[in-house]
Amino acid sequence: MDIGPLWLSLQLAFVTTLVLIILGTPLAWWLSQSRSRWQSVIQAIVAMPIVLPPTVLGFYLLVVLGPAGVIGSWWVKLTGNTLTFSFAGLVIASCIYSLPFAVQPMQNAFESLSSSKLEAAWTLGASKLDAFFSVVVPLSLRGFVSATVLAFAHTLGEFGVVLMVGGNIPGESRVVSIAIYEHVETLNFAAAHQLSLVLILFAFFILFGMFLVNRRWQPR
Amino acid sequence: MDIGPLWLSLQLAFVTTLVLIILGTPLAWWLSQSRSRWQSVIQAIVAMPIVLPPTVLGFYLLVVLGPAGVIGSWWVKLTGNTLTFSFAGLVIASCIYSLPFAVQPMQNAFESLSSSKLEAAWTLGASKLDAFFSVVVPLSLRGFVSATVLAFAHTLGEFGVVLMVGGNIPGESRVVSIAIYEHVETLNFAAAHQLSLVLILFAFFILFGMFLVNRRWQPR
Amino acid sequence: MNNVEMKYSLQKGDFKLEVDTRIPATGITGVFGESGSGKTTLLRCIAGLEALTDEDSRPPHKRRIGYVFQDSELFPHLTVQKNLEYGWRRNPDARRPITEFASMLEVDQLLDRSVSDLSGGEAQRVCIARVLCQEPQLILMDEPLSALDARRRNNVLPYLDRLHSETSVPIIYVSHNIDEICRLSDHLILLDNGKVVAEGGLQETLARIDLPQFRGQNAGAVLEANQSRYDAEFDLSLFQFLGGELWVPGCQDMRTTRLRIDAGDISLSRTSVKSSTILNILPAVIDEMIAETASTQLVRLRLGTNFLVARITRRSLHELNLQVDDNVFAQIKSVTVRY
Amino acid sequence: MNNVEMKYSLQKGDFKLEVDTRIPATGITGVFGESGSGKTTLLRCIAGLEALTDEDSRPPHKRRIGYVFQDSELFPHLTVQKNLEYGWRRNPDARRPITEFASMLEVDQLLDRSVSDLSGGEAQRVCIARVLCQEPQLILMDEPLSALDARRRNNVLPYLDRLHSETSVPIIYVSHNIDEICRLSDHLILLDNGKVVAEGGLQETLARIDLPQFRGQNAGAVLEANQSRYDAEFDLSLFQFLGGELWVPGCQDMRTTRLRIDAGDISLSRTSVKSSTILNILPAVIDEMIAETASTQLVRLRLGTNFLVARITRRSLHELNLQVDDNVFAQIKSVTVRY
Amino acid sequence: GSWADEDLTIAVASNFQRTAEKLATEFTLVTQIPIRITAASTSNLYAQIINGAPYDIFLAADIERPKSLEANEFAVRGSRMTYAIGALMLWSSDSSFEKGECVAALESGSYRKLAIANPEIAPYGLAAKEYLQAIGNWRDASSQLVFGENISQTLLFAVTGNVTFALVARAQVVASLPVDATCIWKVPSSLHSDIEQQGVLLSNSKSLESAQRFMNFLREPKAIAIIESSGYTVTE
Ligand SMILES: Nc1ncnc2c1ncn2[C@@H]1O[C@H](COP(=O)(O)OP(=O)(O)OP(=O)(O)O)[C@@H](O)[C@H]1O
Ligand SMILES: Nc1ncnc2c1ncn2[C@@H]1O[C@H](COP(=O)(O)OP(=O)(O)OP(=O)(O)O)[C@@H](O)[C@H]1O
Ligand SMILES: [Mg+2]
Ligand SMILES: [Mg+2]
Repeated sequence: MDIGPLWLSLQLAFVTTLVLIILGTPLAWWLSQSRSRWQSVIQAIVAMPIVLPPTVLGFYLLVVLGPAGVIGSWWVKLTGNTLTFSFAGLVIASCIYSLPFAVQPMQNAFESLSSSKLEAAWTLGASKLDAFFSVVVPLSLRGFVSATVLAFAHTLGEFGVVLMVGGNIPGESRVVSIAIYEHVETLNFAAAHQLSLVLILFAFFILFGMFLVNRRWQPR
Repeated sequence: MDIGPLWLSLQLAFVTTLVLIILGTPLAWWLSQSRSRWQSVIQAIVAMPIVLPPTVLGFYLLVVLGPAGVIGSWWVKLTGNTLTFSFAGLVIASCIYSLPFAVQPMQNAFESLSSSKLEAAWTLGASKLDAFFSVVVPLSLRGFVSATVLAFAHTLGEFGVVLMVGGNIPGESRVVSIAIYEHVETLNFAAAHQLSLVLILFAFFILFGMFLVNRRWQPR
Repeated sequence: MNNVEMKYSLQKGDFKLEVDTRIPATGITGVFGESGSGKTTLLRCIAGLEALTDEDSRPPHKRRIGYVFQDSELFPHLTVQKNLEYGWRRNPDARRPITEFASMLEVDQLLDRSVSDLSGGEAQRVCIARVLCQEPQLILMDEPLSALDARRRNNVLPYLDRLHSETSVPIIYVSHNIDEICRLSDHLILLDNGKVVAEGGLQETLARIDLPQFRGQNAGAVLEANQSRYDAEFDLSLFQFLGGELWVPGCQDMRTTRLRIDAGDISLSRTSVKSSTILNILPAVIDEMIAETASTQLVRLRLGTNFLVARITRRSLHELNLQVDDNVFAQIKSVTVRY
Repeated sequence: MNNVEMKYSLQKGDFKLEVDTRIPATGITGVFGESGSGKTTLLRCIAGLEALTDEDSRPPHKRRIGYVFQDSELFPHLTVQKNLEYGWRRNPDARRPITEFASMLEVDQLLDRSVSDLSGGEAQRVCIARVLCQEPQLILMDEPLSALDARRRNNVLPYLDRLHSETSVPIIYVSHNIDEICRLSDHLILLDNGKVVAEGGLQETLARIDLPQFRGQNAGAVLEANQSRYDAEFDLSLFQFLGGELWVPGCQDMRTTRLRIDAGDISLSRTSVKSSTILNILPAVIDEMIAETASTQLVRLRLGTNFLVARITRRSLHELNLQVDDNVFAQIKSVTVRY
Repeated sequence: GSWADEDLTIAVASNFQRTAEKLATEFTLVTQIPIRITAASTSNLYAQIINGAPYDIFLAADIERPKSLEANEFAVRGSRMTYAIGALMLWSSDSSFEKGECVAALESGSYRKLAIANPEIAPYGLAAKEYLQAIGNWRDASSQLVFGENISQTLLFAVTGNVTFALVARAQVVASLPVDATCIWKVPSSLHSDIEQQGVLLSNSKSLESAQRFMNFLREPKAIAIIESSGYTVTE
């Protein structure tokens, strides 16, 4: 069995999840705290990427990230490489596609935190940032776990966007979901079953471990 | 512009979301309350459908729901119709695919509820069910909104599973995401843009309205 | 008068609650004990909130037990009004309008408020009102007044008094405030480290100067008394009890009441001299004496069938040469009345 | 002695806080007022937790203000130990080990506990310890003792006393319990409906019998006194103040202390007769009188430069025919000492 | 792209993927030029190519897209060639058919469902539609039709027993299938227009020379033999 696509998928899912947590956290925090009239608008906009079919979203991303596109041309100027058909491009596309799955659980967790806990941290000498990491984050662990799980799993299973932006190039953008897809398309069921099973077992044990750890840690 | 696929998509998304909320709520509640060692296992299993590429999931569903499959043959016996290529089949497939997006936010909301609120309700004469609806549900509104938004948007944008299980039959299973996809495939970009825009605007206003109402209602 | 059996055994970490006693099915039973002694845990057992401790297999909502929680557990998604209605709607037998209870606890101005906009004391009052609206058959109160200021506490206390005299709803009242316990309870349970260390009628139990819990600020006694005269000119009432009579300010319309006399408010003398503003001087017999601190002594006085507890310095004991069974006069400065 | 300016104006729904006053930058300033009078709101303004009310533009964490919240706001994801360390770690100037404060508040047995396993009183003690560990420059306390039983309250109170005498950390102490206020505060602010209605040194302010807040259970006075003698045989101490001297049980090693005398613990007489267990009889002059209820009268007594407040029945007033500027003897039954 | 310039990357329409792999192996054996195959639907590949995909050769499943690429300078002018012609097959695994009877069943409409590829997207779908029109069944069959996104999916519907019939490519049927067929019938090519698959050399290519060698290789007998054995026909 060719382990390459699985490995690539795991890398992609890992990097994407990491980026989403890092970038999604401030966004989710802003959404949870804002009293602005724009809050609901931004919140709805964040949910938009999932409304489009992946292939269609992939198509639009292909245009934007391509060497002639807004972001793509800027990237070419900056790095000399094209963004599409590269790992970096895949990460950007996956991030956009999975953004709402990361932001919503974190936002919910932040919103259900009572503000007095934060105030207690401030008066104990914690700056806003310090209080965020020492109080908000641990008390919102559930939200982070959900965000990680949904973003990670979703990126593993992603397909349309990756195929469009990445181009199914072995070793570069041929992720495991595409590999399974190809096995199914070519009626090579045995290989498809095998790869699916490996993927599912892999994902299962990662998620199971995560839930288990999360449960231990959870304050009751 | 052909409004049929959009209408069908909205119907499918609506029914799927409804079913998911109804079936997902008890599951999420069990997951949030259970101290069983199986809890983390079930939680990981619930997340599995998103790990598989939609088309591949669709393939497995095609097998299971088909007239020769476990569920499909039983359905044929029961109703005389096949489950695949029908609206009912689409709903089942969409539900399985979007299950984790509905369950996770609800589970998080339930978990962050302090049990003393429930106990207060019980001592005030509310049965477990009554307390659930009069206290747990309103205090977990955020989770329900997230679940609804993610499940709804995800079903709207869904594609691979629907294509596989539904067979792209106009008026029956040709949802808007497939229609947009076709326009892109046939290089009919103008039509694709137009339909994407309508879908996005539609989804945007539904979600925006939801977030707005949710914000008003939220106890602080 | 019926009895309610309370038999619970529960392990929680290092802590073990082990209670096996009976309390009267009427009146207010006070549960007194220091922090961590298991008072809350006991109430939770009674309410059915702790699993597997109970022979009563009914779920909490069928027990018709009202519970005023130590932290006010109001529903943040409901207004004050809706919070009050919550239990009221769920009890088909609830007869009285919620406005009655709302005005009793002075929360009628707050009915439209969101629960998150209430001050600490306001929230606690709403909590009490919510349980009263529910008209339960047994009320559990976990330090319900600790968040209230003196004025409001005094406003609520008499209502709690009246509550059980009017409706005969038994109340189990947890507090570490001896004043509240004295004013309210008829029966007393003393908890220490999860065990019942003393239990009985309020008067007998309070007068037990051998219990360390009833020393210091908690030392004192309670009398049941009947009004026999009212002096309109000076707004004074004379109360009679088995063993003597006491002048008490106010109390025009009170028939029977309970008088609390702190150990610190009694001084003893050999003779009955009336030259100060002290209104009450009662003859009594020294029943029992026990050293409280190096400097002070607790003296239990017998007046007919009643007891009083006085704190005197050892020096005074020495100067007056007081002995058990001596006849003395108790000069009583203040009396707390259950209004 | 410096002053701290407090100038805040804040609208919250129907409620308006309007404070413009100065408090001493040392000692304990008590904030007294009934439920809903704005005490918590005032503390929040001082801590910087209410936006736009403050000329001080520093964020809360730079103010080095410790805040003991009305509801214990412990961090549920941390053990008791980690909770205590939270503020301590964040203050590079914190010198004393957390175990010191933990044992002072009797939470050293709980250090490994999860916060959710604490009883109500235990949680509150951990809260106080957490703020002390932080060694802030100003401590705000919002009814920190209301969840504690009498024994632990008495254990904590003297520590709070010592705290400010040793470290000179000013404390703003909110309570609706006059006893706590009397024992702890040097300065007093009386809040009513968001406004400061009285303010000043504790003794003068408490002796203002014209204030309705200081009637009833809250009536009484406070004396600063120096120990002049100790009677080892009976464990009694003699305290002197400008205007007289008082025997008080115990207090062997106390130099200067504050004595609280409830209005209900004083009786007046025309002559100085010593025949009862009352140790203390002091000559005084009637300074002011005011009707408290239909039956009782509050009498302010002058003893040198100090004041006492006595409650007597109108009948006694009548019988003894007391008038302003009359010389009388105050018989004092109990004295509460700040140990 | 991070691989060496002399490597060739060939974008192949999914249906031709397996054949292309065989061709590549043969080509590499002869020339020592390594080849990467990337497969997707023709339209996907087309969109990628006009957005700068690093491909050297495009083997499409239709004529339109190579034409369009050539017209828009994305492909080397004159490099366009038909490398294979597909054939339409009727396939069924329904146990009720004795071989031969199935064609009658299709023509009389006595079946549950018929899967064809989406005629809007896939050339095989268009051919299937033309065949159904030719036998006058297009209208009647509309309620029984199920559309696959491509011919792979179309065959999947039949293989999993969800449809009675599928009209698919011969290349698929020639390969080993996981399910035994009860009915395999080649639709006469006279009943639909030719399913021509064309390839072009892409102007984006960094190794045009090697690419041209591969295009030439496609006309060599060795290559033609591979293509034909895969179920396609080749015309000069
Ligand atoms: N889950 C638990 N694990 C370990 N110990 C527990 C747990 N829950 C409660 N305890 C301990 O049980 C004891 C009794 O707690 P409880 O809340 O009944 O006390 P309480 O009398 O109500 O005190 P307070 O007056 O402070 O409210 C306490 O010592 C507490 O620390
Ligand atoms: N967000 C709000 N909207 C309207 N009114 C409010 C709001 N927050 C507080 N209040 C009101 O402000 C007043 C002061 O509240 P605060 O909490 O300061 O009182 P407090 O003196 O601390 O009372 P307690 O002793 O009961 O804790 C109360 O009457 C309260 O109802
Ligand atoms: Mg308790
Ligand atoms: Mg307050």
